[in-house]
Amino acid sequence: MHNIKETFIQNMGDKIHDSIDKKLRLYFEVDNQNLHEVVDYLFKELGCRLSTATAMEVYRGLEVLYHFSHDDSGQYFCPRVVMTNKDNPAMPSIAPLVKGAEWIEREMAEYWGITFEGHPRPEPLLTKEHPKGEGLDQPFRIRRMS
Amino acid sequence: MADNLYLLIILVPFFIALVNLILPVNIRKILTFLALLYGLYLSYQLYVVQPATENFYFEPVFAADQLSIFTLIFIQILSVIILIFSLKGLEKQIERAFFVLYPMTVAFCNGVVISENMIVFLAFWGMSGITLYLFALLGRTADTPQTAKKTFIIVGGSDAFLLMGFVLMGFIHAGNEWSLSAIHISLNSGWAIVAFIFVLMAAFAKAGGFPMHTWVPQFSKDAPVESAAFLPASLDKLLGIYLLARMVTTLFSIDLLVNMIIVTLGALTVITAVMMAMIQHNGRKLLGYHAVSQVGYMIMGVGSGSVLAFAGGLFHMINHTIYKSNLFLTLGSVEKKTQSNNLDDLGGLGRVMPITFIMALIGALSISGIPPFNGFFSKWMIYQGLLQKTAELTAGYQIWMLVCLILAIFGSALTLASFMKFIHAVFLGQLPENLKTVKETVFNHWLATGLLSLLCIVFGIFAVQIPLRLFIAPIVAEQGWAVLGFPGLYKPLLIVLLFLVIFLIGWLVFMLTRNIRYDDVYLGGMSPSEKFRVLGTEFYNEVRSMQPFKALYDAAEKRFFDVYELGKNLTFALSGLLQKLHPGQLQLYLLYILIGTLIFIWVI
Amino acid sequence: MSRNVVPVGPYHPLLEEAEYFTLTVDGETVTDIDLDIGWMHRGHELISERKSFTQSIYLVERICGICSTSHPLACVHAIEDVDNIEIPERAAYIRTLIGELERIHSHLLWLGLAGHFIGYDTLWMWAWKYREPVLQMIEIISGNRNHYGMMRVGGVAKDVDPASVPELRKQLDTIDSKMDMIAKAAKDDPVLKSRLKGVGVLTKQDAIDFCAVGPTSRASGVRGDVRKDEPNDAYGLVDFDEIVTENGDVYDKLVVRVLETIESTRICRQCLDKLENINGPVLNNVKEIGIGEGIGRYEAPRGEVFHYVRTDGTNRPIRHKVRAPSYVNIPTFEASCKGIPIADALITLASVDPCYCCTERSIKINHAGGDSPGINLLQLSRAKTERIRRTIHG
Amino acid sequence: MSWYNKRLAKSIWVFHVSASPCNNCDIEILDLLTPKYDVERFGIKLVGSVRHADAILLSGIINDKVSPKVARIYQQAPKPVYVIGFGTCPATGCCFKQTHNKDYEQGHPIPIDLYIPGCPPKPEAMIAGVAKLMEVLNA
Amino acid sequence: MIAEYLFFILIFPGLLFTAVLGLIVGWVDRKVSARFQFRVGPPFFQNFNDFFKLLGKETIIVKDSIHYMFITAPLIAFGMLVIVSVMVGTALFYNQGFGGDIIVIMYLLMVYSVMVIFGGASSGNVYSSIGAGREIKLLLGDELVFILITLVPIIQSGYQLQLTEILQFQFMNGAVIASLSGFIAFVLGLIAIQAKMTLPPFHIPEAETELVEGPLMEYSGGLLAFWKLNHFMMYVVFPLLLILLFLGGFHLQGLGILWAVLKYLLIVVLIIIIKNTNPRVRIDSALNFFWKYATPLAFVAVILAVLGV
Repeated sequence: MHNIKETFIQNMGDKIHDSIDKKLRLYFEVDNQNLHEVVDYLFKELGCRLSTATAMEVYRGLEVLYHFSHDDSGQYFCPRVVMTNKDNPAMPSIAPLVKGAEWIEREMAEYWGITFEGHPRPEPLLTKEHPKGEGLDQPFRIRRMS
Repeated sequence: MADNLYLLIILVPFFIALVNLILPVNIRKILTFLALLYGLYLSYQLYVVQPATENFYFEPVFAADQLSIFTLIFIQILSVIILIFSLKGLEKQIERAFFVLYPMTVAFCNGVVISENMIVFLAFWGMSGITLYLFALLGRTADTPQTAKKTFIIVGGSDAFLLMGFVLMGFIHAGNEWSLSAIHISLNSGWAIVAFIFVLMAAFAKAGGFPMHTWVPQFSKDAPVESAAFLPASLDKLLGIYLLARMVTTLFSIDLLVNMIIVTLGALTVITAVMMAMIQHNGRKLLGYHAVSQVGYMIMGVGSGSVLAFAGGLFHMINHTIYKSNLFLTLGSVEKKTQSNNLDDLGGLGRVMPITFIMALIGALSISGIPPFNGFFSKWMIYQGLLQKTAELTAGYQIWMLVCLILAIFGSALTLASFMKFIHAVFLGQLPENLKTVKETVFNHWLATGLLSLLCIVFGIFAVQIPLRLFIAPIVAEQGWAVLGFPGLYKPLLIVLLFLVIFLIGWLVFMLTRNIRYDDVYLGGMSPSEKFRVLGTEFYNEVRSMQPFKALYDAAEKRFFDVYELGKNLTFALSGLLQKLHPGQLQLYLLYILIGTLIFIWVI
Repeated sequence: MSRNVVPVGPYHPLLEEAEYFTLTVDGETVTDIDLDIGWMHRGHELISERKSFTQSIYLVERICGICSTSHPLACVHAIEDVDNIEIPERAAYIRTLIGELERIHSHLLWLGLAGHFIGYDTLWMWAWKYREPVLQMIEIISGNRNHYGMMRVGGVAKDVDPASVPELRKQLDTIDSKMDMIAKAAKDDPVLKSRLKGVGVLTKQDAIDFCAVGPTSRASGVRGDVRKDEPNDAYGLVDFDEIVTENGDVYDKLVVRVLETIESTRICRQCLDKLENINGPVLNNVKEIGIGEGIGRYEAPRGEVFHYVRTDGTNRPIRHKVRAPSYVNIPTFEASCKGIPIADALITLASVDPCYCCTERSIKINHAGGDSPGINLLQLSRAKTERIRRTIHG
Repeated sequence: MSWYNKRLAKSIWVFHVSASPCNNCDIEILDLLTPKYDVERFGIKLVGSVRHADAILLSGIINDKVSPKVARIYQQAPKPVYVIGFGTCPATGCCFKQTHNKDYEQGHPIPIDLYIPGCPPKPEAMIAGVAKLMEVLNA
Repeated sequence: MIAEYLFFILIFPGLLFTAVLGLIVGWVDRKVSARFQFRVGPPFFQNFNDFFKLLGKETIIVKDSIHYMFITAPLIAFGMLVIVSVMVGTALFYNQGFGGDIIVIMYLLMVYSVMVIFGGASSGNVYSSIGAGREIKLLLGDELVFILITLVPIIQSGYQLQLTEILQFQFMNGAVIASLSGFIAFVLGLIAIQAKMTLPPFHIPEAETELVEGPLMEYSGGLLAFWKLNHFMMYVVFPLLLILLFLGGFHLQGLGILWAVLKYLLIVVLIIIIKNTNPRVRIDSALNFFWKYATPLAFVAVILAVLGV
């Protein structure tokens, strides 16, 4: 079980930083240029499955957190990408590598205004025919209900 | 006057055709129309007067029995109605030639029908083939030359066979006469059979029977639509079946086996052509294949040897000319309005062209044999006749005949299916955006189709009272066969009236409780859009892709079953062989001469 | 050819929920499929950030009425994962029992609906008739037919009355015997088999590429069951098999579900045995949730439910990400629906047991500011983020 | 019309519209048709096309994306048609009141004739609700 | 004469008889199906209520449809079915008929499918168009079998094309079903009828969960009422036709009445059993089934009939 984690760190240790190691979970940060390599290693070499990705707003900017599950060991690998440019956030898309990332990236692009460079199908997912407006540059405007 | 009827009916249209060569187009139209009306009058005169045989130099040349007069009358009726359609809407480039060829064709066809002498018959037969070729050349599509050539080779080639057949018949026949009515040959010698086959080939090629049918769909696709309605759909059918009817009644005396073979060929015609029709995407080609398929019923009826079926076959012949020209003409109207005869591009036209739609519907229901239209009555007669015939046979023949019968009945279900596709693809379904502005067709178009539709209904409902009593019963009586007898009678009028009662009750209930609102199509909440549609042409993809049909269709699409293509390939192969034998070496030719001489000597 | 489009939805009897597919067809053969989702979107993730942890468990229960244990379970797993909170053993068995009962009812529900979708209403009625005892069992345990409200951080809300265990066992027996019959009827019916065999095949490679989960991927021969991989609750303590088949067609999905149902009854039986023997509390008192992030997952009937929670030490999550199994299973239509007739495509659409209510729950954030009245949520969020950052990094 | 209304009361064909619910009411609605509750006893039948419907069973909060479609469906139903709101969602919004995807000030896109509250309402409650509708029709 | 015909067409065995019996048998169908599914099922007058309710409802006509076609299609189909039921009924109950009526019936029954197609496709709805396409494909499938199985009694009775003659033959020589060929034909006839009535497993054109009722999707109010009535009337027409062709008709005295009811119920119940134990097949498998299995078998029956077995 730990082997997986250790193998990963051995191979990819220089590409990642700020890692947090919990029981069965490994959160770490990846730079844009290394993302594809790390994802490729996780998906192809280790046979991990992309569970999902989470976007959120942090102090430094926008953060996208991918969750890769290594099913045989129950280990989770969570690469984190932080975009500091909040006005025009952009990062490389992993959808060309992992087909399953297509929808979640579309969704994040739609709601958070993140540009995923190289996404095969950059169009809104949930707001396609929404009467109140859609489109990548014009994220859906919300009204706060009290 | 009466003595000249024969000559008049040929010469008037022929003369008009010649005059038309130099006249302006509008006068051509008027003259042709008048000539054909006069021809109609003349044929009526013939029907009434029944003149004696016309002799030249002691040889009978023209004669008219009931069969001829019957065919003659329908040649005139059909050509008048199709002419009404052609008066307006014909393409400018072909108008001049069209009104020359049109009366000429009528003249030749009339000539064929009333010829008594074999040579004269052959001459007219051949000339009507040439006008067919010329009509084919009038087409505006890219394939026109190809089609015209193919038509000419098949029809003209069959003329050659007809010639050979007639010569053989002349030899076999004891006397040295060339009169058609005098000849009666029994099929007991090899040469008689050969002659029979040759003449049969000519009849089949003209009418479009299997396996000589392949020119019909192509002609229908490429030639002007009026000529498609005029020739392969009507006049050529009349001529071909006329010849076939002559063959089985007077020219030959045939036995059961030949009957069975003809019926089998008929059933094959029905089923193969309709299977091909089902998968067509081109409206005219679809109709063309049906023009072939329906011939099968006539062949079955006329060739079966049963009186009822014979009468049914003849009746089906005129019915077919009526509804098939109707269908061709309605498609022509659509084509002239939408500039397309590709079923994929059409749809929903019933909304904008209601009259054309109703006419096409009547034609489609007639051809599919839906009561009370005329197509049903003749098919019903054929089936009944065949079943009567079957009852007289031995078990083996019974099964053979039943297979043919089943194929025929199923063929009519397939016909219905492919016409559902046709109607759906052209008139029902979703109207494409670019056809929203299409208007109803011009007056003379729907007058012509309307007349034909009216005939469909009248011949269906009053089948016994009008066509059977006036035309077909005399023909049957003339052959000396028993009077046309039905085991019982289907009464179309009664059924229609009863149906109307029920329909009116339903209508009344609906109208009394009605509470109508108009709304858009319901698509699960989505708004209707042009892209939400399916094509009628794709209905039969499942059938198309199902084994063993897939293999057959693939082969048919490679023209594997086409006599013309087969013949072409054979000819090319032979000439290729001959070319190889001619390398241009003198020594080789010397060798040939030597071998030839040796064989010659040995034979002697 | 591309303009021949058949729309499916938003309101179509195939889908109980509003969804919209456009099938591009050639004749009756589907050549392309386009999915448009979002009709069921209610914004759970956003609402959840304004609820306390206990409230948000009730909220996620209402993500989906069929998986109304899976989402709460995954949610409490996620919250427990933040601080490694342990739960009492009896609570673990109760959680597992409810989870498995839900699996039985969900699979029977699918089986019935699948029957309905292929016009086999008798199968529908039979499957749903035998689903009723399951709902009754759940009602005995929790007091509700659906939306049980049983999950809590640190245990379960309500103990199972020991007096009701025999009754539960009796109901389970009826289910068991009927399940065998249904399994036989559904698996061996020749017409059903010929209708479903080889239809809508999802190849193993496609299943891996699309990251499919649950019965959808297991029917394609991809192993993966959260109950085995990360045995939370009592799953490490009970004995059951993971069902994997090879073909990936609709029939195999049916087989996987039917066999899983039988496995589930086995687990339920073991849980009931333990519940008779083990006593003790069912809820650890959890005072507060620390700072950090947690991943919780649970094998819902449709596959892995994934919840991600980030906390800042208050009683609310600052980010609560939910990923339902249908969210990754639905895109597989693009692989499995092409080149088959419409009739097959529609049953394939139903074969992953899609749950759109689950799928469309995510958050919407006004990124560019804009005209929102009141306090700008973005600013609020940034302020909050800053607060966390200060706490984490001092 | 009252004679027709009496017929209508005995034969209510329902069309199910799920407008962003949590799926639970929908499943319970289907449950009504199954052996335990069997509403065919009252002549209630589920139909696939809204053109055949006499009653629209509406569940969910009717979010902004789906609401024009729901309005469209209502228009396309032949009148008289009754709308029955199933569950708490169409009545009060349940726990989704705070959602951003629904403009509560605009109200529902279609008039709802009958509410059956509960999350989800028990099948018995649903039957009782429909019986109320029948009473009104029979009156 | 006219009064007699009017009686035939309006009361018995025409409109009134067929409609009322059809609605009642429709109830039997729903009730028995419900019993199959452990349900209670609808009350006796359910189908009558449905029919009259639909008459009272609004009729929505699609704006872009071909209105006259859309409105007349169900009414024409209604008229055709009544005519067929009169033809079958007069032969069965009054021993009246005309030569070749069996062919007329065969073609008139095709009209029903044609009207379903026209009615559906004239609305311009995409589902209806697909449904129409399926309807015609299904017709292709079952028609061949139907022709073949009707040939069996025709052949057995010595090539009689008249229903009354076939009945007469059966009075003399026993029912057609008693022979091997007759039995095969009867079984296949049941299946073909299932397809002709578009009942499960052949409710492919109207596949509710795929095509939203297919051709009938756009119909509402009074017109839908007529479609529903048509559907139930087929529950009368087809079983009676089968009884006439294979089961030797009715002897309506004494115990014969009981037998008549039993024969009728037998066929109806067989239809309902087939209906309730099968999922809907795909259109290509339906065609496959009819063309590759049912047709050769039916043909065997025809050959056996010719050989007198």
